[in-house]
Amino acid sequence: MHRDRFYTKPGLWLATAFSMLSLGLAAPASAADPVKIGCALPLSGGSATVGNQTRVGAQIAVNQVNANGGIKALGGAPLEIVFADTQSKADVGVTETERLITRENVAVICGSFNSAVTFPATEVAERYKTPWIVVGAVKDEITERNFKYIFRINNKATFDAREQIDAMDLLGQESGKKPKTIAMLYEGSDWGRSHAGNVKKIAAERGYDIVVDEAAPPNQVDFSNQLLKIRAAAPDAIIVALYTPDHLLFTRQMMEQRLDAPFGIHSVGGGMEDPAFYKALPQAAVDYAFVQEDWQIDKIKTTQDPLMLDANKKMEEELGYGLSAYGAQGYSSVYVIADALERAGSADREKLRDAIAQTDIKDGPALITGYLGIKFDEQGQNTFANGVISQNLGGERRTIWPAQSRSADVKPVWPVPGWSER
Amino acid sequence: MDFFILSFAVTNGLLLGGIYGGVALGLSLIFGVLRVVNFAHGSFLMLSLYISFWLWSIFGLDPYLSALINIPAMFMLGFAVQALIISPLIKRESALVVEPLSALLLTAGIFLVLDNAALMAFGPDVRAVQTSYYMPSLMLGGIPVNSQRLIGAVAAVIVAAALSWWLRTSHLGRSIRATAQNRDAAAMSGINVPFVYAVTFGIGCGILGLFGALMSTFIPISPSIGLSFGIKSFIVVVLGGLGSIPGCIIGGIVIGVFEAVASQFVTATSAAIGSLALFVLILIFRPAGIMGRA
Amino acid sequence: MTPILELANVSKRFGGIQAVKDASFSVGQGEILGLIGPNGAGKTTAFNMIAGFFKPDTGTIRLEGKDIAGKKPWEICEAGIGRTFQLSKPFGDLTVVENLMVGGFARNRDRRVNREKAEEMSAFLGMAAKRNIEANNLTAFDRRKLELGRALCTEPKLLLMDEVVAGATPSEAGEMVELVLKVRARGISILIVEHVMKVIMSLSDRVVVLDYGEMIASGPPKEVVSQPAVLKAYFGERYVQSRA
Amino acid sequence: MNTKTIPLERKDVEKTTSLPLRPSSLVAVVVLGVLALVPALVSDSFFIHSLIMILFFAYMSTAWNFVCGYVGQLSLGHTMFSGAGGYCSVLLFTQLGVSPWIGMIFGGFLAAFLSVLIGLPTFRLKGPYFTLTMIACAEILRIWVENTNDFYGIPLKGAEGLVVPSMGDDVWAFQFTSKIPYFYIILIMLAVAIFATRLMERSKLGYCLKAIRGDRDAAEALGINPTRYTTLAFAISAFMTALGGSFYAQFFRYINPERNMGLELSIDMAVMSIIGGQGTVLGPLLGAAILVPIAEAARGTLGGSFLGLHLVIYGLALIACVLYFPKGVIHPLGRFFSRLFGLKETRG
Repeated sequence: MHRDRFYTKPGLWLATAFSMLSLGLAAPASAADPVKIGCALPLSGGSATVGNQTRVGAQIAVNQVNANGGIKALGGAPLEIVFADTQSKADVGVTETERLITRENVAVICGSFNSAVTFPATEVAERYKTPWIVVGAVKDEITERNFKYIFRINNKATFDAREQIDAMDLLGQESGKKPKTIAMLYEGSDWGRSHAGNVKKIAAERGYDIVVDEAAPPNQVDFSNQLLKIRAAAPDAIIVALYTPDHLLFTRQMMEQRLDAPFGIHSVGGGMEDPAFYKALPQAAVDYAFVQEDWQIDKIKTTQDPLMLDANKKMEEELGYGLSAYGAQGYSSVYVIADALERAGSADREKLRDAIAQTDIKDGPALITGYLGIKFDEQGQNTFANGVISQNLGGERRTIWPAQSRSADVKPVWPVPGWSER
Repeated sequence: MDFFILSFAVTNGLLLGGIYGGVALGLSLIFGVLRVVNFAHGSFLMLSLYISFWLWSIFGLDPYLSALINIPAMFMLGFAVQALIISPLIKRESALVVEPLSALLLTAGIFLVLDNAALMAFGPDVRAVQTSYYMPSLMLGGIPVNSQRLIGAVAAVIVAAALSWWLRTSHLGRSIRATAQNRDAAAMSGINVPFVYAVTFGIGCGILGLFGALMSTFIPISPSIGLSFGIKSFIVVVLGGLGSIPGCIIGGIVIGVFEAVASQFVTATSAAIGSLALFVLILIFRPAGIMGRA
Repeated sequence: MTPILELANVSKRFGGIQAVKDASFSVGQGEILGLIGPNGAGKTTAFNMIAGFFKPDTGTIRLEGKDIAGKKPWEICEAGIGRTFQLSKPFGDLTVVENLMVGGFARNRDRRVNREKAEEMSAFLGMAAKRNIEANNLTAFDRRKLELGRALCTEPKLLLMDEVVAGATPSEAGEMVELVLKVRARGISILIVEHVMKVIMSLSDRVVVLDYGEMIASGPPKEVVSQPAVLKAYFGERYVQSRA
Repeated sequence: MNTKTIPLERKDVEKTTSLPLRPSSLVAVVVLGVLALVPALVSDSFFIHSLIMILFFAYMSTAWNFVCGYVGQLSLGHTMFSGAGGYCSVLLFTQLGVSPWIGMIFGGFLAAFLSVLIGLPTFRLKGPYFTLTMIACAEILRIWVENTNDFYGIPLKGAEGLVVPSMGDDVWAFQFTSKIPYFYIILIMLAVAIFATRLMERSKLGYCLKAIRGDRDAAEALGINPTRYTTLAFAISAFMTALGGSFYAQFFRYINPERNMGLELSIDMAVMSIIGGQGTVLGPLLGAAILVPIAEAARGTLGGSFLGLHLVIYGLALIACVLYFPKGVIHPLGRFFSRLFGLKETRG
């Protein structure tokens, strides 16, 4: 598997580059001018893994739309996606947004994962009256500023935290057993800290005790000390918000140290929604782990939609693993844009904005993330946004929350067996 | 804080500290001889981790065995970097005042190139080696001691001892020490100084080759892994005294145990601030380090 | 006439080594005093204590009656003592004039005045033609002269010179001796530490001989060099006996 | 500089200034003057934005160069001053309603105070020791802010960063809907910083700093108290850097510790100065004018298909500069132009 990737990846990159080039060259000859979509993502720096997955997901969706005849309401105009690298930095994100809008003259932008970048960058888009579909960024305030042009398909940060506790409550109701004490371990920058703050608030309301509250600066080289602290506090459950490298190290060391938490690990994505994570760990390390993410992990197993299955295959070809939450969100946002373009019948930003505001998607590839629908409230927040919580059961991550998305054959293991019993 | 947890913390600190010390050996050696602060130290470690990873991933070579390829490869890389990039600088400046800042800038440039070239070549994904066999943790009075880390820590002590012995007894080792003491005098007594420099840089990187192989068994590998180890190494080396080989291991253990014990009482971020503050205080009040002569 | 510089019972010890022991001597107004002695005799230590780089353990150092012992180098400079270094230390990437201007700023903030002063000084040093050359590109002897000029620009009353002609060719040495005499003619007192006896003999009004940190002789150069204690210190016991 | 062929008669330094200005000042005035006309000629918003970014980095780099370039110390912790300045002005505005124009002055003094606090014990450290200490100090501040939501009632908001609420077009609140006011503000800031550097270079302070860079012992013997002058220059540099931090905060209306107190921005400031020519008045401007567009072009044309390429270019440029143009590209460039125009070059 790794070997394949090592040889094919540069080739694929080249192929992508050429196909993009040829698309650009072919464009004037086609019946309609292409519609330009800007996509601002962290393609280098700390969040590059994530940005890259989103990039591939979005590119796949664009290729699918174009292969299926482009935007019909625009005479079959193809989509053209322009990627920009924010480097996870606010100033670079703003500069790139400016470039996408004024230079590349894009009709709409999607992006850009980091809240710290999305927050100021969307403001630029609002000023230029250019619609922006938020991908990945969860900071609540992004869709609480009375902006007209900013839309978010995915969850707000507070939803993520609430859903994690909801799932514990649900499993508690079903089994009569419930954790009392919770340890929190999170990365010390924006995302981890704000999540921890939300969990703390909601957990207190629902009667859980936070016994360990520990932030770790990103790129740790060792988690022994934090694990020991957790061992000393002996919590029932552990809520984790770490990016991939740290999450990987933490999970691995937890296995090595045979540290038990009777009600398991509850990750809020980050590392545990990254497919690279699972490739780098033995199955035993991730058994029974709960993951909250903005994407229904077993969607691909349950869906019949050929487009989604094709997307999963393409992703696998390009990156060596199937769709992830990040890839799915990039994919979904392009389909939301395509849907709006069809209804607007124009690539005009103003008309497109109105069409996006009236989005009401009930099925189709845009719902690859597992939402029941996509519809924006007056602040631009998707009212159907919800995370999905899965548990790793026998090597597969199966949805266990919300209850209505849980397959009949899925039985959550709760409480989880200790290391000695596995 | 009960005794069990505390002794657990000290054990963790010793293991980790040993590894910190081992990783920092090359940095200390290179500084001691060349007076060059190698800003790219962490990047070299990152490369050696990738060497072991790819050897495992493509050829299925066991990470421990990959040391046999990793060490010479890193030695040659270090030798080449010194001979081709840093040496012209030292040559130019030997006539004038030696300017350690230029060397620092040069290695900072190497750091930028290596880290981002790795990002371009390998992509941002995190990788990890998975050995087919499972190495159980040793139990030490109820405390699980991770075997891979133990191997790393023990290796650090052995390498440090072997290096000191070699520097004291071998012909080349003595040349290296003579050059460290006085470059011009060494040159006049017939020592090929540029060669000694390149060998020293090579050895410094070769040690990283060993630790890359040992650590690839338990550290997730990404292009940005280097910087955190690089900064840790600076702290360790300054603590132990720049240029001191045993000081390096002791500095590593001091930092390891300090962080392990401190983070049981305060948050890990406060412990991180604490170790940085310790670093600053040592530089100000005892620049020769706790082991060096002030 | 009161001496411009007066050392009384100055001692300095480094660890187990008594570098200077109970040294007392003085430099008169307008005098050139040579401080000599074999290697390791404590000349440089005494010199550095006057210049403020070391603080004496005991004793006083007075400049025109004011105690300056233990003051920082820049305070010493302000008090009116200029110095040169054994190995000259020019500011390599500044030109000759700029080097000289740095000295001038010790007395005067005005750049224009300083530049004029520096131009004059470069002429005084015989370096007018080289005044816009970077110090890095100067010959060793020019650097030495530059250093002297830089110290003069701080308008000292007393000039401390550490090895006036080290490494100079005979003709350069001659030029330097003349320069030093010209400096003295400006009314500046000079204390010289020097190895080369010929220079000391031709320059100094008086010499002080240190050996093992102790002052063993002082007086006019011709008298001092014939004293047995001095010969012994320089050439060893046997030489003195053979001459006797 | 190549001045060996200069004629021998005296006072020729005054002669070369028969031009109304010295060449480097002339270049500065022409460059800044042309820039001032740009908004009248070009209405392309992205172009103006890119220019603002170049000017911003040139300003930060000039502020860095003010002390580090002249005294020859490599500080990779200057973001602690820009961060402190930015946070100070934003908090004063959001919490007490103090205009950022006044807040940024307060921020400047806060940073200057911080610089004295840190500079006094650390400035005597040499070379790499100083660099490592500065990195550590900046990291301490960053980690502390990232992990502090509330400091005795001051809402630092930790890693989340601070948002400046939008006030529309409000001069008092340092907020404009158009980019052009920001352009002129940063242009004036840069002009003042360049002028200040020029003034410093020719003053006693400048000569003292250059002397300390040349040889500390010799400088001391010439009546220079190194601690006093380096601390003074460090404080001025910190003050200017902090103003830059406040500008950043007002321009993007958002700051966070990771970017505004992180290592990367410090490296940017230093590398631009070094490549352009540290210890020269216009070096930092030249460095920013070369490197910022390279970074933008790499991002823009390659669209992230070669992750991290522009940083590889940075690194290679840095290596090449240290090896072949240790005084920065401004020196060979200056020689080239002075030959081109037959100007007799004087130093500075």
